[in-house]
Amino acid sequence: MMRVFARTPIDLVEVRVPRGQVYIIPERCKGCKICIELCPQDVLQVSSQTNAKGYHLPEIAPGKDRACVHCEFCTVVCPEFAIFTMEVDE
Amino acid sequence: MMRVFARTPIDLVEVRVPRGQVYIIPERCKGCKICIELCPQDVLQVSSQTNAKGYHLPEIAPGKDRACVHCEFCTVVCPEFAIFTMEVDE
Amino acid sequence: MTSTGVLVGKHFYQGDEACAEGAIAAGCRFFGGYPITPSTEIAERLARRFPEVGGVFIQMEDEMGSMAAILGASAAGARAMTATSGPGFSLMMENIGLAVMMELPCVVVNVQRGSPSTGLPTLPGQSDVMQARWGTHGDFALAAFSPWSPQEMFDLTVHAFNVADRYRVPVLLMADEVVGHMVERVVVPPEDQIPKWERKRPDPKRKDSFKPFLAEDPDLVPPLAHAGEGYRVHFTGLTHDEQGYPEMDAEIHHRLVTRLVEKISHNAEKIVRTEDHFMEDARIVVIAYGSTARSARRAVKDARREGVPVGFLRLVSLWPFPIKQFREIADQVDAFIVAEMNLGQMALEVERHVRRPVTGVYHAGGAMMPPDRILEAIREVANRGDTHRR
Amino acid sequence: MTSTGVLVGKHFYQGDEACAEGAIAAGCRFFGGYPITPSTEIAERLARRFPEVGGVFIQMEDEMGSMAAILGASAAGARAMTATSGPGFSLMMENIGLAVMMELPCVVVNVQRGSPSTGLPTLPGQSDVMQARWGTHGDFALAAFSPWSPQEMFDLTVHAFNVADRYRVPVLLMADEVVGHMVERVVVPPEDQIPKWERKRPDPKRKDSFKPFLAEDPDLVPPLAHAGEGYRVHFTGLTHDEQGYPEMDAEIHHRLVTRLVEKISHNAEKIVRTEDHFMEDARIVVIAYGSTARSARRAVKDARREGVPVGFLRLVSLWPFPIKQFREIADQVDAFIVAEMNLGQMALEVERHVRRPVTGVYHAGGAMMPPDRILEAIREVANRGDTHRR
Amino acid sequence: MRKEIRLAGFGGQGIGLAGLILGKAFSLYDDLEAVMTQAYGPEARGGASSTNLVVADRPIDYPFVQEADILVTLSQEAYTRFRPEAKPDALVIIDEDLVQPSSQDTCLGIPATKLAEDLGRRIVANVVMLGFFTATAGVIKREAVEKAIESSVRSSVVELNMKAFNTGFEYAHQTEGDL
Amino acid sequence: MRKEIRLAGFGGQGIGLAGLILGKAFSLYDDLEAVMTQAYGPEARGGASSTNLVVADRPIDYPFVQEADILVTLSQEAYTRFRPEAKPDALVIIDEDLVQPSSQDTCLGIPATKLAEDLGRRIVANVVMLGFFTATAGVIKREAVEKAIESSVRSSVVELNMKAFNTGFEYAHQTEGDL
Amino acid sequence: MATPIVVDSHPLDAILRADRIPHIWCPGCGIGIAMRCYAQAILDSGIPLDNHVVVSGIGCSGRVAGYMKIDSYHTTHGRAIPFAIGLKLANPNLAITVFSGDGDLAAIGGNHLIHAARRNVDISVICVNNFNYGMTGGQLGPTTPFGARTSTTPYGSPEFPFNFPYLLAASGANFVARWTTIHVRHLKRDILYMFGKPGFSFVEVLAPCPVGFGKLNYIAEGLDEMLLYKERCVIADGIPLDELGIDLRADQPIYVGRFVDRDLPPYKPVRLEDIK
Amino acid sequence: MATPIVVDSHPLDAILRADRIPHIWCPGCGIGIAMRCYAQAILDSGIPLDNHVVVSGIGCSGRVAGYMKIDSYHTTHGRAIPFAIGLKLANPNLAITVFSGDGDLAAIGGNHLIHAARRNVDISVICVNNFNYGMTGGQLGPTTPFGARTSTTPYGSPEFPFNFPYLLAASGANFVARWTTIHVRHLKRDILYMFGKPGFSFVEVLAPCPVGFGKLNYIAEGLDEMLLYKERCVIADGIPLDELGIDLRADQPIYVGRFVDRDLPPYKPVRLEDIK
Ligand SMILES: Cc1ncc(C[n+]2csc(CCOP(=O)(O)OP(=O)(O)O)c2C)c(N)n1
Ligand SMILES: Cc1ncc(C[n+]2csc(CCOP(=O)(O)OP(=O)(O)O)c2C)c(N)n1
Ligand code: SF4
Ligand code: SF4
Ligand code: SF4
Ligand code: SF4
Repeated sequence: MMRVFARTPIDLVEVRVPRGQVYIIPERCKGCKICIELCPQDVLQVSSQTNAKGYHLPEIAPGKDRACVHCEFCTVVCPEFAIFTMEVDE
Repeated sequence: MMRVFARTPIDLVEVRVPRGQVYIIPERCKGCKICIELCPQDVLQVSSQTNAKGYHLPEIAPGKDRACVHCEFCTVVCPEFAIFTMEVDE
Repeated sequence: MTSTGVLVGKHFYQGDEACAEGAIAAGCRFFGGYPITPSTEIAERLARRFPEVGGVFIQMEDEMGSMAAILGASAAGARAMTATSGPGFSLMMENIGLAVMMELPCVVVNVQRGSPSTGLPTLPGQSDVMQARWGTHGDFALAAFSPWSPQEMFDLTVHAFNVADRYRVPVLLMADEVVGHMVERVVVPPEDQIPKWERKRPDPKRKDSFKPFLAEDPDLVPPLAHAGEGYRVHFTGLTHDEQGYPEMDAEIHHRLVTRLVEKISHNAEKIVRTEDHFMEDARIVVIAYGSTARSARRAVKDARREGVPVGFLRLVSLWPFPIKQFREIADQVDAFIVAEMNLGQMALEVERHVRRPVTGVYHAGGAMMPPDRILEAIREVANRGDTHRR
Repeated sequence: MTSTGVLVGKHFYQGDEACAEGAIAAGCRFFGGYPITPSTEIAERLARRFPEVGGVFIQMEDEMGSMAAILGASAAGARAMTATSGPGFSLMMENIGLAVMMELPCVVVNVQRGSPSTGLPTLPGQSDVMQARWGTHGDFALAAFSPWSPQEMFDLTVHAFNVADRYRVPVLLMADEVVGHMVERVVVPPEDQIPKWERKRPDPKRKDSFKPFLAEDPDLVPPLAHAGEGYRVHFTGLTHDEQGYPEMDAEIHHRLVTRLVEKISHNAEKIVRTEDHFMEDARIVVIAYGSTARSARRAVKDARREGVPVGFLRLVSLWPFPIKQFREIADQVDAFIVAEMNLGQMALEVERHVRRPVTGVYHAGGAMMPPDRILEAIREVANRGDTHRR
Repeated sequence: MRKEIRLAGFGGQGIGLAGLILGKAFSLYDDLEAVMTQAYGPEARGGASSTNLVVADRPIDYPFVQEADILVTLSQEAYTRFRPEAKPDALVIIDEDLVQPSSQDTCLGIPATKLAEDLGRRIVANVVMLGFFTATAGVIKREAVEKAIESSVRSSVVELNMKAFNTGFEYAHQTEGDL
Repeated sequence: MRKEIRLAGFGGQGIGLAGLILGKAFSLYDDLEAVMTQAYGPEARGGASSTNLVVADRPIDYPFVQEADILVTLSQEAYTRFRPEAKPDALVIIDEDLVQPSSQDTCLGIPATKLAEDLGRRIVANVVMLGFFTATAGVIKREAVEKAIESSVRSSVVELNMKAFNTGFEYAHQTEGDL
Repeated sequence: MATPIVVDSHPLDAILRADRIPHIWCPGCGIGIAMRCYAQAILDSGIPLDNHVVVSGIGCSGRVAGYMKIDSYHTTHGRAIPFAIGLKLANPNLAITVFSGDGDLAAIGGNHLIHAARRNVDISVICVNNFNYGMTGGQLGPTTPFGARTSTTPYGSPEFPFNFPYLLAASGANFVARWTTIHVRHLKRDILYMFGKPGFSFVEVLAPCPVGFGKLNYIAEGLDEMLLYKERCVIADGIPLDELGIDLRADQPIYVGRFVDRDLPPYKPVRLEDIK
Repeated sequence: MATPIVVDSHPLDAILRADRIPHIWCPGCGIGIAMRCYAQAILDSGIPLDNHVVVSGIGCSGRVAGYMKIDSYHTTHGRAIPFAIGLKLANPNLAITVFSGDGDLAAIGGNHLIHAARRNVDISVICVNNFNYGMTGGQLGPTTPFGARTSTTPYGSPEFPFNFPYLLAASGANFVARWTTIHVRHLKRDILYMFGKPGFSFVEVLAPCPVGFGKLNYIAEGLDEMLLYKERCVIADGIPLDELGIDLRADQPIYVGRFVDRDLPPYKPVRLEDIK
């Protein structure tokens, strides 16, 4: 199980575009597509897979594996607390 | 008993200062003095007489017997429907 | 559709829809309401239907407003109604008292849900029936009915308007979620077969001497003058004399309140409705109302099949309580069983009017009473011979 | 004045004032109310006194708001109260149900006036006592008391807070205008002699596993955690499980509502108060409460002087109904007389619990019951030998 | 012992305060039981005002005055309205400048308002009357009423009220011969 | 005779309308009694949806389905949830493309959604299913259901729905050999 | 001749329930003056008396319904407006006036007030603002000035009052005016204007309540408050709505006048014929 | 890798009652987004979590109280504000947020709303405006645009909606803002701002209710409404309050932003020490 924690503040000194990793809690998703359509980097697309309730989850669009910039927009607009991103330490 | 009627419109053509006669229904008066103080012609004053409830009624001030101009201000500000004036046909 | 918009014929209606159609058939042309589950479909149906038939539908800002608006409409001559459920019903209580005091006819539908408080909004309950009797402050009397089917949602809505108008009293239709939401055949009779009791109206020739709260007839109901008809009436929630003028006097108060109560109790026989089955040889009688009566009838039939001499009395009206019907059977029967979707409310009334043991089959609500629970109670009572109250 | 602001000693207080002082003595420090005759003096006194003792007085925009505000204050840990009369009491009904469901202690004072509706604002009545029992939708139980003197306005206000806190329940003080407005000696005891029942509180060491609606004790009352204490509680008017989470389930509903009712009925003996006089050899018993009990006592004394073997039972608490007390005397006595300033309300309850005839001495309100009317009834019942109900 | 006392007058004459003081005197500073009641009506103010006291040596059940044993009136309207409701042989005390009793009635009179005006404050006519009542009615000890006055009025006006009380009390004794 | 019928599927598949049509068919256009009920929950929408019908030849007391005699499912979730609540030997009808029944279960299958798509409107899968139900369940006359459809849908789509009904009805007869 | 001629009836008795007068209001109370303006406007309106209906809530001001000899409804506290809406929608021929107090209309009845204004229901409202609850003995009201004393704010009110014109403009009313009991001619004129104005119209009437409010706030007599109005009122044109707050006791102008007069369409129940 | 990493909890679960999620809201409903902003603001506030309290009324939006893992009170319909006032005045250390729907706060609860604003009680209100009553299945609400269809206005609404910023400014609020569910960063910022702002503060959040409102008004999906907000919202500075009405369906700008930010003293119960 994943550890639960609060969001930690961004270090403002070092300006760089962070890379993000998308996480999902499949059983929470209701397939509203808001994350998909509003992602500024078009990282996501509708998957053909459904969860147990029959909703189509978001998945990473082809070629977008490393496109997430961790802007967290999907995190903040998902009405279901189903998707979020975490910064990838490279 | 006095006849009951609605106010009739003023004839606007003939401009003259009408003379008024003050009428009172003593048992309605509560002695608030509003008519007395607000009469533009100072026609009224507080009487030393009281009605059955003990209120001092307005009376015509000395020398003001013919001073009422039938402006009807006492009529409209009396909260008790106790006082009114009628035009005197002379 | 007839010229007045009544949809005569056979329909497959939800209970709430049937209630709305009953209102239209009764000539109701004013609805003021505030949505609340599980009564909302009544409002929704009337919002669609009233514009077709010339009725006024207004969604008010709350239930106090709804109640006040229908009283205003009633004062202007309309048959007027609102519909709600528990929380809204509680909020209507003050103005139900005003309706009583002003003697303004109106119909209030309460599609009961699991209670108290917000409770179980989408699930059934029958726990507002004592509130119907005692919910506003002061002594008063009104009429309340409890439908057990969509057909009765239609029929009793019509009856409710008739009683309201005839006795100048608010009438409550105490439905429950099961009946409100179930869909069943409803037959809408031709308009000339829909009973209509008129409001008693004053004599226009006696306008000047008219006393709006003077009941000259033995039914204790004064004629009702509507706003705009020239009677120059005064209506107040204060204690008033026969002219309608406020009077701060204990004797006038006593006389007024007593008349308000007696105009219902004295006319009870014309208002009350009950239905019974298998009573000829019954030693045990099951009493139920609303959706629970459907379970009860099934249980009684099953028990009869097992040979138990059990009868079934359905309370179609709850208030005034059918005292006469109970007096008639009180001594012929060994035991009573009252089944209701609450923790024992009408059972308290039954207890006061019969001298035999009363067994309650209660459930606080949330699901229709299972027939088997009633059947079990019948078997127990039958086996015990002598019975005692749970 | 003591450090906490209690005015210990002998006073000549109006009933309403005594109630306010009782609240202060009980540690009440929040009042949210809306003025209404004849209860306004309670608010007025607290508006003057609370600023002295650190209490919060807020005049709300209406009675719905008053009731909600005192529940919020109670949730934050305050002893909180409102005061009203019939019309406002009706408007409080919905949120009295919320108090029941959230199990938030509070005290609601109803100084009853002539009713229904606006009725007789300045004159007495006792016709809201059934509403106190049934006024909000759903099954529920609460406690209600009926003071007969300014001293009891003080004492029962203290008791009301104690019962409210101990059982997490709204408690009603059902006074009447006579008692609210009369002025009489009131003795305020030293603070250490004012009984104080504490709210049951959760164990701070078990914060994480705390279930705000789990009643582990046989009294069926769960401990109460206040806002801001770190328990992260959830309170809802919806049917909820022991954690406080909404659950749309008939069985959970039944269990919850049954506990809410039983926590009062099972603890009734600790809540209920009655007072009796001349009962040793009584063949007839007069029952009364509130100001009417003063008339009743006088009538009973007069009748005793005439040699009638009559006793007097005063209902200090109305709800829960003192069933035990009635059971004890039900069979020893030939007849009961119930005197009340309404058209027969508590008498209905008496009827259900005694097997003897019950005679009512009723008046719809507007004036204190004249002792002579009760005396007459006593004589009649005594002469009849066998009695029947009016 | 049960005595019914009614004080009546005009709104603004301090009838309520007089009743309160008297009630306190009986129930807090003497060993009697006392209940005070007032009439409440829809009219906010104006017209006849009355305060009623029932005093007894045992608990009082019925708190209202039915037939007053003592009637104190400070206005004609109050006298006219309440005299018939008092016992025929009631002790009737009047402000003799404001009330003209009926000819059959024997009353005790005091010019309470005038005496109060002499003290500089018309408003203490009620307390002047209390002094007279205390001296003449014989139902309450002087000290009890004095203590009640002290605990009922703002401290800045205690002295004035005491003076007023004394004025009324003394007036009774001065005129004793007449009583 | 008392038959309990449950239609179940996904929100948006028109389960409610199908139940209403069937209920009308029984109670208005045939001589039977019918009661329809639906489950109401706090969730506004989504998840499994079901419509329940009780049909009988005498008045129906208890209106709820307890153990379905006939279960029609248009989604896997509905099948999984409601199959256990139906009678073990219930007639189970499924959209064979959407539901994978358990191995012990013998069901009647129709690709109702596909057939509806073939008609150009996926949304009439419910009515296709009704046709199949009418043909296979043997509890209701074809004409009754047709009349019920006519009186339940907007006139502009009556034809489409009739076609859908017919498609389902015919599908049953085409595959009769397999039944 | 030193006294007026004594009579036993008044020209307006025709539309008063004269048998109930003297009314219950205190000496110097302003309600009677406002009622008089209403009565005169009715007579001047040309609308048949039988079509005029007055609806009141509870309060001293609410007693007006009991003194007007027209169809009159004295409802529950705060509910005059929805009752009036029911009357109006059930019989659109009626000229419905709600006459009530500021506590009735804006404390317990506040919700109906803003919603009726929002819907723009075609009724006229005369609101007597006497800065307190008169009937119950002078408590804090929603119009009591900050710091003013009332029986429930013996140390001064901790609350800000409503600014009616601003609140009603924001809610959606078509017409909003404010006058005082000394502006009897303007007041009557605007009541008359409201009768003819479709939609929701509202006139606030500042009126003395010497007994409930005045005596605790150094305006002991009704007459004093009348003179105060005479002195301090300013007929305001173009003053921004948010500056129309009032504090009787402060030494500031009191703005009166017509503040909103617009023609949003009044509420109409839905009728199929209007749609098709 | 084509799928996100599957996990079973969310960073915000710390202040959510995660055991109750998935929540009951429909796919595409905006309430969850508004709640997220509130949750994040709480974490960012520096105020101990134990001091945050959320109070809701009844409605879909009212269900927020049940999902926040802080002290939470899900009261009766319309009564969240007075309940919150009781909490706040009895314990002034608490940071009280009322989170509820426009129907709850402005239809049945409208009176408490304007009076709390008038008194300037120190609480923060987050009002989800989805133009209808979602919970009961999409009826007319006090915010439904004129002409819009709902289940109780099948032929189009005959009523005008409230303009919240105008109404609240007129009532007396210290802070009033409006954002939509796409303005997540502004929204969070202003919720945070409200926590620090004394007096009554109010933020209106326009949020999709595709099921109750959208589908009958050609905004079938939550996403559509999000895109509509993206397209049509204008951050408005200096637009007069009376021009802030909204009609989602009309082709007009929708103004968002901070409309009132002032510093009237917040309500304080009377204490003798403050007077002397
Ligand atoms: C439900 C309810 N609550 C309270 C009251 C008591 N009450 C009667 S009138 C009134 C206030 C009246 O104030 P306002 O409307 O300003 O009128 P005024 O008396 O000042 O003219 C109140 C609180 C009531 N009658 N009903
Ligand atoms: C007294 C009362 N009346 C009516 C209801 C029914 N009801 C529940 S929620 C609701 C409206 C909710 O609308 P809104 O506040 O806009 O919230 P939304 O569901 O749109 O988020 C209504 C009318 C109720 N619960 N209680
Ligand atoms: S926003 Fe959330 S609920 Fe919607 S599709 Fe994305 S993950 Fe699923
Ligand atoms: S205004 Fe009227 S009530 Fe007042 S003193 Fe003059 S006549 Fe009397
Ligand atoms: S209390 Fe005030 S408002 Fe009421 S009648 Fe007296 S002066 Fe008028
Ligand atoms: S009905 Fe509307 S507000 Fe409610 S959950 Fe669904 S989309 Fe959200």
